[in-house]
Amino acid sequence: MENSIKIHQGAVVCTECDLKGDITIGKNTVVHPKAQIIAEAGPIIIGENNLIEEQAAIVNKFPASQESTGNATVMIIGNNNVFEVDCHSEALKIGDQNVLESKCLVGRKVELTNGCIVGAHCRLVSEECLPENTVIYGDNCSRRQQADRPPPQTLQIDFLTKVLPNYHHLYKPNLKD
Amino acid sequence: MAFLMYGDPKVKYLCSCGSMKPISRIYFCRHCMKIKCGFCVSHEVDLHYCSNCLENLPSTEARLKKNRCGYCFDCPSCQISLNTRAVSQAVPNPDDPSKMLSKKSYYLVCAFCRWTSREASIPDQNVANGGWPEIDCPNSKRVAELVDHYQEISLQEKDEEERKKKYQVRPSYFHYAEKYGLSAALAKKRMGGTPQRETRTQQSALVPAVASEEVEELSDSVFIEQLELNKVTTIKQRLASPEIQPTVVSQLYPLHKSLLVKRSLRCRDCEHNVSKPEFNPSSTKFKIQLSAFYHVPDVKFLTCEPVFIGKRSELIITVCNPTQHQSSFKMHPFELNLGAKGSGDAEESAPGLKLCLPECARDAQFKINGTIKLPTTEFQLLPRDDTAEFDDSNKGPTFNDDPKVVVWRRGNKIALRMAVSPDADAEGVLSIGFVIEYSYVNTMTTLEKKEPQKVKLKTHILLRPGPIFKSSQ
Amino acid sequence: MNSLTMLYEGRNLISEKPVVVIDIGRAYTKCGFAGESAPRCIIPSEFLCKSTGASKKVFDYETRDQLYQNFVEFGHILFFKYLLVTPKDRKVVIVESLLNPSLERDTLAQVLFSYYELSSVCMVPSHMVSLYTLAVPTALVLDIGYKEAVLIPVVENTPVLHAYQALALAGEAVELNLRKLLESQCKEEEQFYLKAKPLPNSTVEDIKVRGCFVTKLDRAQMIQASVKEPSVSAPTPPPDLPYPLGGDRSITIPGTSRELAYEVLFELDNDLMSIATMILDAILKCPLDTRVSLAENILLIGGTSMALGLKSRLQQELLDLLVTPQYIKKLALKKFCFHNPPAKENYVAWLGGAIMGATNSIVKRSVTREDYSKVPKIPDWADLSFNCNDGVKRG
Amino acid sequence: MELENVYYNKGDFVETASGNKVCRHTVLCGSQNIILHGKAIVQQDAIIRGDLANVRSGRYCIISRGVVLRPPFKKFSKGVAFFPLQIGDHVFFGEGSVVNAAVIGNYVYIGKNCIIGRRCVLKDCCYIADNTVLAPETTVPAFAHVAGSPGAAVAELPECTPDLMTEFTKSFYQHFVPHALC
Repeated sequence: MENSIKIHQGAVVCTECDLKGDITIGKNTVVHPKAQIIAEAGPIIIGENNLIEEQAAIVNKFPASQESTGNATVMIIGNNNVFEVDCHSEALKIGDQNVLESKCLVGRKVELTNGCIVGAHCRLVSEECLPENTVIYGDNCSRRQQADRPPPQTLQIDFLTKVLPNYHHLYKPNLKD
Repeated sequence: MAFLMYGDPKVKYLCSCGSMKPISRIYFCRHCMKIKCGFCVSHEVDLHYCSNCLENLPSTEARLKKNRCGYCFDCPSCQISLNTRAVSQAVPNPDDPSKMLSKKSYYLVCAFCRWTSREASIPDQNVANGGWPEIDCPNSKRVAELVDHYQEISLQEKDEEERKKKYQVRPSYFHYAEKYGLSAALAKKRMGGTPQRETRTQQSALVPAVASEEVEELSDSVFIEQLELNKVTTIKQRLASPEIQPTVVSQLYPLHKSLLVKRSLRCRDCEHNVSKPEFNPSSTKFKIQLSAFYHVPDVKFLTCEPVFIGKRSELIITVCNPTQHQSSFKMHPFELNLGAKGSGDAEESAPGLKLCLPECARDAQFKINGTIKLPTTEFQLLPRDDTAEFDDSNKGPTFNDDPKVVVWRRGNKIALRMAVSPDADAEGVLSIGFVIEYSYVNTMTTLEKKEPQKVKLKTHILLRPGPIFKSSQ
Repeated sequence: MNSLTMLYEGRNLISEKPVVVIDIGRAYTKCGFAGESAPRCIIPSEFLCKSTGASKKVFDYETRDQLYQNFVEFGHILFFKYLLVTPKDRKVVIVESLLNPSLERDTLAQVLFSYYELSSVCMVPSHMVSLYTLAVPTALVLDIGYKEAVLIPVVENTPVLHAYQALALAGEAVELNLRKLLESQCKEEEQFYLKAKPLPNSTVEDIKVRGCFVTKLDRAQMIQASVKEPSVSAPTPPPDLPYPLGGDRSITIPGTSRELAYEVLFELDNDLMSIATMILDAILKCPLDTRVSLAENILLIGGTSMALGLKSRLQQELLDLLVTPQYIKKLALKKFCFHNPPAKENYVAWLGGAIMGATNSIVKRSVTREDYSKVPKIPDWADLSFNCNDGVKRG
Repeated sequence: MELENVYYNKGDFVETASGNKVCRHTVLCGSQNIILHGKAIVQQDAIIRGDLANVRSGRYCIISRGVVLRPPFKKFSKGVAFFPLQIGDHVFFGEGSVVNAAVIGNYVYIGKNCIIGRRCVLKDCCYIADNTVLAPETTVPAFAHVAGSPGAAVAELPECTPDLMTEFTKSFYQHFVPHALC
């Protein structure tokens, strides 16, 4: 598999993370060291202002039934999403302002619309499209609808954009707007 | 790793009440010289505190606040602590409407399920702590009236009974009057009614409840409208506020956080405390704490060869002296009648005969299904020395140990080798026991005994080294 | 807490240690303090078993010793997690069902006196004491709890014991029925899944509480008729309810299951018994001159009676049954009236105990630790009529 | 139960003068901001984010495989910051736990795969069972045994917890030894 990493100007991507396949990373997205983005079954396109923390895994992989034979499926991730430490997402479509909390697992058949939160340790692998502003939390993956979307982490991203280059080697952005 | 806090399941101590407990969960009452456990000591509430702000509340205040913290709230949706979040809004300056001022306001938010006080339509507050509107219990007034009403009746009854008694005991009313002096009130009472009673009857003009023929009909909308599960509360959410029991999510209201308590534990035999916490809820020190961990030799399981029927296996345990005094110990065979003794206590304590009874043997239904060959010699153990860690010289007395029995010694700890073998018909987990007789220096000074007393004590220990295999193939 | 409550309740608080009031139900336990208008907590009657690490129901026992342990463990939760008071030397009111096995009440008394060293225990029958919330002397009290529905008419503060009715028609029966309905009415692949991996009880309870309701009589009759005769068409069922099972999958609860789950309480089974016939049969067993006032003073208590639409359905059923051959000649009743006690149905009995516990009458009705140490017994219901007569006579 | 020896390859670990044993296969970002006060063990694949803010730990801290120690983030009305993460003595972090706490006291045990949310405060002597999720800004009082998601107190720890934890961490350190030369 050829690696083709496209990074927009303004994105901060540490070299100490695992990028495989055809990946596009949007403006002002921060990828922490030890994050994994694996585009095995098709390209992964990540939008703007996303936060991808260490050990987070975003994987576009073939479903178990069709080992590496299916057509390429594009995984699209919108803007202002947060992928917290050690979360694992295979969802092909993620909208805007979603939060995937630590150690959650989101399966390939799940679609996150906008403003959804998948809580820490929650395992969501059913085939469904989460309505906007759904919160999934707790031992039994309880659900509720919240009034507001989680706020975008613009300030944190600005801060990290300043701080991370002092400590880490970064990939050079290779796409201009 | 739960063994850390809940003790090694392989080594248990027999409590004087018949329970089998790990050493971390038993106490040593220095007055009775007996082992006690959480089950057989008397628990008392010592202090109330809030687990979120860690403030401690005097018990009267805790009572008045219904055991809830005045400042901290729980999420009505998922029952964890709510956080206060500040937002600043720009508001026009009253002095100069052309300029804007930043004004802070606060609302409550749950960091787990993301519930906010705004969802309950509670207006944001201007101060960070408190000022949140309270929800009234809709029935409290009526209940108070009912309580008053019935209290009247019970007082009336009491009066009447007393009157009856008086008449029975003292037929002559004047005898009574002589003693206390006849007052107008008493005279009236003799006439038939007490003045108090009259006023009382007036007060308790309680309207009895009236049943109604009108009952709430099931709305037809349930047959047509799609039910939104996310808008209906769960039973846990309902029961979290018993007086309201909201059925829809929009009625959820922040709950004042329940307080926690620290308990002090008291030996039921001698009434002395075996554990009493400090005043500060975050302190890890105690005013009194008599964990057996600091007084009774700590027996730990080290290794055991697989256990086969008809075969001897090698078992190694360690014994550690936790006290500041040199100690010696000797091992004796387990007294087999012990299990019977435990349940015997329970029968002796037939209901109600004793007010404070040794409880029925809990886990004492253990079965010994093997034998253990115990060393016959007495072993000396050095006192615990906290400075040993920094001392590399490795000096210290040498003991004339039998290398067949003693595997090693380290400071106040000794490792012993023993042979175990299961009974011919044993199955499941090998379970063996022994009695450890150890010398204990009691530093408690009493009126009669000023000097530390050196005594010999016995403790029963049960070992469960591992599963029994049928044959050694 | 409004100022009024504080005022009233404060009075009780300052005077002495408040009396503890406990109602240990099969499914949920209500506990709090006398004089207060609601219990401090309503919690599942279960505890975490230390040896297995799983939760264990209080009434899940084989031997008396086990029950003793259960009560001790559960008592720790009540006293040290919710009530936060030292049990020693405190007074307690226990609200219990008249039909409680004496093994259970004796064991509970033993735990309370000898383990927790309470100073006095007052055991009050739940049906009787519920009348304290109304201040009426006569009512027909039907307690629909988890295990069974128990009905006892109370006339002039005296329970008419020979008229009592008890049937296993309560929360548990509804849950069992719901389980059966789901296993037969869900989509085929879901049925398969449900049979392979039965839903945990807590999930069935959740579906019952959040998704089910008691339908109207006319609809219920139409559905019944349609089952018997295919020519009759059933009414349009309510909408299906998608229900996520954790994050792994979701099932669709059919509208018919939602509507029919509670029907088990009203279906006239082989014995022709339902919760509605319980009421009529009980009234029939009561003296003629009390019947009208009983029918016009029905008090529903217990958690299951909170089900959406249950009260109105019960009323419809009663009126409907009146004209059936079974009752038409025997009962000359015209209307059925229901009380609205100042409490939610699931803690009415507790509230009764809390009101009674705030008065002096508990002193007289309690068994003290001293009494108990002499005669280790709690008066049983042979003595009950005596017990109740002098307590509440003037209600 | 006495702990058994845990062996490691001598080449994989660095032992510092103060007795810290740190695996080479770890990610210690901003190592100048990470202070381990001696006799700490940092095992394979652990990540410590000193680049975000200071991380200080006391003596006898055991950081198991795959643990992430990450100073917590806080938004103020004027700007943002990462707070230092402060850890006491005799603290154990179980495999795969993610720790975003502000303060962790002494004698704290954190089980496997726990998530300690942002700015949590864990007082001395608390026990976080395996797979617990603590919501952000939770305070765990002393002697609490917390479990579940969201984490809630389920039991109390024994009074001798400080000594049990001391014994446990010291013994763990003593039994963490290199493979015999071969």
